[in-house]
Formats: sequence, structure tokens, C-alpha cells
Amino acid sequence: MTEDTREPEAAQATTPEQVPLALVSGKPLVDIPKDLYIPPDALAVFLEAFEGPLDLLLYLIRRQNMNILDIDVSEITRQYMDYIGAVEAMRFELAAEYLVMAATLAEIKSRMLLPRQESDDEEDIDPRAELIRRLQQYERFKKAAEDIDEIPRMERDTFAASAALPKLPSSQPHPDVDMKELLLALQGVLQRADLFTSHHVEKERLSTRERMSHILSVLQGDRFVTFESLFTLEEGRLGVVVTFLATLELVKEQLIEIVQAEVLGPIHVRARAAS
Amino acid sequence: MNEEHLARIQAIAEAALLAAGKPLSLEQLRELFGEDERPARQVMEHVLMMLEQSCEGRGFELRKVASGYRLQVREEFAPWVGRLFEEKPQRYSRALLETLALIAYRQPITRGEIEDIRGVTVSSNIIRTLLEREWVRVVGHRDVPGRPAMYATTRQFLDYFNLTGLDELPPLSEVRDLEEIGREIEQNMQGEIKFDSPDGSGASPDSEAESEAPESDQTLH
Amino acid sequence: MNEEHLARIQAIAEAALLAAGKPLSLEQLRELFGEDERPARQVMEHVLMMLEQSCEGRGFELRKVASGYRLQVREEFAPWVGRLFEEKPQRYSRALLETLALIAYRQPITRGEIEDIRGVTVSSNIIRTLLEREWVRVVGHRDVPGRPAMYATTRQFLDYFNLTGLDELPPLSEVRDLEEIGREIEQNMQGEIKFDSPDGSGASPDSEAESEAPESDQTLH
Repeated sequence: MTEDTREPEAAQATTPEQVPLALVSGKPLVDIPKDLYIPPDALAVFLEAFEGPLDLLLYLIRRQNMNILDIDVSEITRQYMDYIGAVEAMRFELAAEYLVMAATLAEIKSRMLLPRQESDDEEDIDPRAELIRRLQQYERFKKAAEDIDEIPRMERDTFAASAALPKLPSSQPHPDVDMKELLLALQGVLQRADLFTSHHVEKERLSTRERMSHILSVLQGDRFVTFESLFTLEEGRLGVVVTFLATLELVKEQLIEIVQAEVLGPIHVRARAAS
Repeated sequence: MNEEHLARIQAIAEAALLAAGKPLSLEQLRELFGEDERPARQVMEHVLMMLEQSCEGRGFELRKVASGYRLQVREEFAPWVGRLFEEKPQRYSRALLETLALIAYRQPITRGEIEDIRGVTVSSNIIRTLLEREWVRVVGHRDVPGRPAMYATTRQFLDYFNLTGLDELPPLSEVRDLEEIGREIEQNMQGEIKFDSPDGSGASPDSEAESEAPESDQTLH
Repeated sequence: MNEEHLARIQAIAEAALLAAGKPLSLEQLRELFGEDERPARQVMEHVLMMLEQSCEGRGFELRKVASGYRLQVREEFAPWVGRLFEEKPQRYSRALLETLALIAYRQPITRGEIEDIRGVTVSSNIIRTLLEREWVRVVGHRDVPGRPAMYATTRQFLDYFNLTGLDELPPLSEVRDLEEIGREIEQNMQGEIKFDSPDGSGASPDSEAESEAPESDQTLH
């Protein structure tokens, strides 16, 4: 029997000994007890099948073909209590939510037995209306969950299409640098080195420094270059001055040597490091 | 811009989408091209339309999802393609799907609010799974005691479910107004009390009219 | 076996190859089909030939490799596709920028001299990066023990910063003023804000509402 009883529906099919019928609301409720009869060892499985008291209530309501908005509270409460009672009797652990719902149902039922008071206590929300609201609310998201499950999704209904890669060019992009960043960096380092006060850097014309680099690159290797070839006449007087200053600076920094074999003879220049 | 040129852009777009294996936005596709050859947005859109058409009758199709465009296997071939993978596609529990549905439709929402609607505690496992799958993320904290995290769905969620936006989710069924329900219940209760409900059918004509039959067509598109 | 049937097998094979992300053997492809519908080897081979032809002019092609067949992005599109995988350029370190600035303003300069000014060692990585980027070059060696290389900036360096010559670099006096300029800018900005605020306060209810609203539709497209 145990195999047949994993689902409530299956339990019904086994038609075991009948629980005495109860006349509820005068309706002949023949099929309910069958539905209700669940072998003890299936109860845990049964409860696991529900997502909480609202889900269980919805199930009971649906079994009865009831409309949520028109619940027969006494009947639903009775069925609910039967389940809870059965589960408790078997000492299965029951989530607290189920007990809270049992209390709520009991309250609703007792209220309905009492004559209705015509109090305009607005705070006093009809607990049945509140229950219906929650059931409705829960049901719509239960449905939404089912809908989401139906939406075509990756790895089940479709798969990302990809193709193998050919040999790709290896390229490493260079970071961008803003001139401002460069200046801020320089400012930082100069402040640290306290170079502002020494005037060491400031005095120098950058064009001279640039020309120094240029001359050095011309003097690559162990070769002499004529002094005149360092000058470009097209640059005009200023250019000549810059080159001359650069040459002097290079000599001063002992980066180049100037050689003149005889008086008034050709002057040659060579990088000192190359010697 | 001539046909040949467009065809080339189309082939490059296809190549890139297949190389990526994930959605690429229109901008990402355009940025594959150097500045001097970069197609205008409209051109790119046109090319993608052509690409979509060129996939007709093939094993794959171009789909627009939240993050952009994706080439993917046509659904009709999933039964065959699924055999490639030994593992069955993962099934998700109702608890997880209900939690996901609440986050999707009610975002931003806290765990407590989800629990209120579902009537049960939401296990930390479910939240963790949703976060790990990157289907949901924390978008802030509600300014109430405990400052609970508020969850919302992500682009990845939309991508995974082939949606371009939340507005493509199936519509939620409607809920009746509480006051309206209250009035109705009052009537019904009076009916019940009066007849001690020998047949509760006294109230049924009304309520049947309001029957819960799917209020909104939950058609998928 | 009719045309339509073959086309279907072809689409399924294509779908599987695109979903697999690895080569599939002829057998693996045949095994996607149930026993009752499994195409014969020759049929499968024929289908693959058709598939190969159908990829002409597209972004991908069918390749036969040791372990079977695979769909691969065409090599001719590698330059474009490669951009997808370009790593995001990282930012240069402060140390690198300082080194570069010193080379620019103090060239020709050796690594030792840079270290003297900066007060810390200059890693070889920094020099290599600057050389690889072709912003600096070795213009000679100082005639001291070890004959250290002297570095200077290049034409590419000038081009990158839109300079025609080093003399267009901001003078050091300006560098010194940077801090002051920074303060000025800040003040100006505050002035602007102050100027704007009378209007801004009038619109605040709206703007506040706007600033809070977006939370919920962050995941909408």
C-alpha cells in the first residue's frame, strides 16, 4: 500500500476502510473521507508536497470545487484540522505556520457561529476576508511561478549557440593617460624630492632637453659625427642656439666628447659612453 | 553602402555572436569595428534583421533578450540537442519558483514580504541559489528595523528566460478588491446563517458569475 | 529519404554542433536520433556536406578535426572577433606615471637618476612597459660604471599627447600651480551649485520622486 500513497490522489484510489461520514453543511460529502484518508507513513511526503498552509488550503478548496471567494469555512476548517491532527498524531514535525493557520481557521469558524455585531470598528478586519485575500494573493503567485516555469529557458528549451574560435590576434590594449595625470604624478614626485626649491629642473628649457635626447640618438654607436651635422640650418637662429646649448649641456654632463684634431680643423662629436 | 559590404558586416556580426556564446548588445557589435568602418546604429539593426532572416530553416535563430542579441538553438530541436548532455536540465522546486515569481513581479521585495504572501518561511538556500545563479540581486535595504535586504531580478534572469524586459512576463492574474470581497462575504454569511446552509447554493449564482476562471489570459508569447 | 527530411537532420546537426561547443563525431551526431529515426552513416555524411555548403558566405564554417566535426568562426573575421576578448585596459600605476613624467622633463635620464629623484627603485616592468608602448627609448648610455641606459621620450609620446615638441609640455611652474588650480575649480563648481540651488529647491519634490522611482525598474531595459 505504501507505494500507492505518495500522492493524495493515489491514497484516494486505494479505498481503504471508510472513515464514518460526516454530514457537513447538509451536503453529502461522500468522497471527502476517502480523500482524507492518508496512511501514516505517507503523511510526511504529503506535507512536503505543499508549500505551506495556504497551499494546503488551496488544495482542499480545489478538491471541493469551491471558489476561493465562496469558501465553506467550516468544511475547509474541519478538513484542515483533520490533516493537522493526523500529522500531529504521527508526531511528524509540523511547521509552525500550519498551526497558526489552524488557529486562524478556528477563529473564523467561531466568529461565524456568533451573531454578527453591527459594530463599525474599522480596525476589525473580517478574518475571513483577510484569509480570502491571502489565499487569492498566494494563488496568483503560485500561478505566476507555474507560468515562469513554462517560459522557454536556457539549458532546457534552448541552448546558446557558440562556435570554436579561430586563431585570434593577441592584442593588449594600452591604458589611456591624460596629460593631467602626468602632471599630477610629476607634481607629486617633485614635491617629494623638494626640487621646486632647488630650481634645478625649472631653469632648463625643455626644448634643450629634447635636443639633448636627439643628439644622443644621432650619436648612437661608436662613431664620430661632425659638429656641423648636428645643426639644421632650416631651424633658423633659435634652432642653432638650442642645439648649441644642448651640446654644451651634454658636454657638461659628460655625455659626449668633442674632438678637434688641429686648430681650425673639423670638430667631431662622439658619445662618451661609446668609447 | 552596398550589398556586399552589408553582407560582410552581417558575417562579422554572426561570427562575433557565435564566438561570444552570449548576448551582445548593439553597441558591443558596433564596437567590433574600427572607428573608420563602424556601421551606424540603423545599419547594424538592419544587418541583424537580415541575419535573423538568414537563419530561417537552420538549427539556430537570432533572439533579442535583455542584454542584447543572442544566437541560440531553435526550441524545436531541444529534444535532440538535449541528448548531448548527460545531465537532465535542472528542475526547480516550487518553493524556488514561487520565490522567484514574487521577486520578479513585486520587486523590490524583502524576504519577509515574500514570506507574508507565501505563508511560509523562505529558506536561505533558495535565496542563495537565486543569488548564485545571478537571477536576483540585492538592490537596497528597506528602512525598517533590521534593515532587510530588498531583492530584484537581474538582466541575467531575463536573458535566461528569453525575455527582453519584465513587461514580457506573463501577466499576473487579477486579485479582487478586499472591500468587495468583504461585502460579498457579508452577504454570503448572512445567507449561511439564515439557512444554516442546507444548500449553500443560495449564494452560488452570484459567486459563480465571479468564478475564478483565469481572469487574464496567461498566454505565453 | 526526401529533401525535407534531410534538411531537418541538417538543422538538428547544426543545432547540436553549435550547442556542444566541442567537436562531435559522426557517431555522436547519429546518436542524437532515436533508433527508429537514426540516419545511416552515409546519410549523415551527406548532410554534413550540405551543412558545410550552407555555411558559405557566413560567419562560421564546418571543419573536420581529429575528434569529429566542429563549427568554427571563420579565420578571416578574427581581427573583429578578437576585439571581443580584448582585456579592459588597466590604469597605469602612479610609479609608472612619475617615471614617465621624469623622463619627459629630465631627459636624457637614467634609471638611477629617476630612482634618486623618486626615492624608490623603478621596477624593470615600468621601463619595459614604457619601451613597449614606444613612449620612451634608449638614446645612449651614461659613461659611468655599469654604463646605464639613458631614456628619452619619442615622437609617439608627443603624438599621443598632441604635442609638436617637448617645449609644449606645461612648464613646471604650471605644475606647481596645479594644486591651486584644483582649488579654484572646486570653488567655481561650488559657486555653480549655489547659483543653481534656488531653482533646484523649487523642483525638489519632483526630482526626489524621480530619484527614488528608478529602483524598481532597474532591470527593465
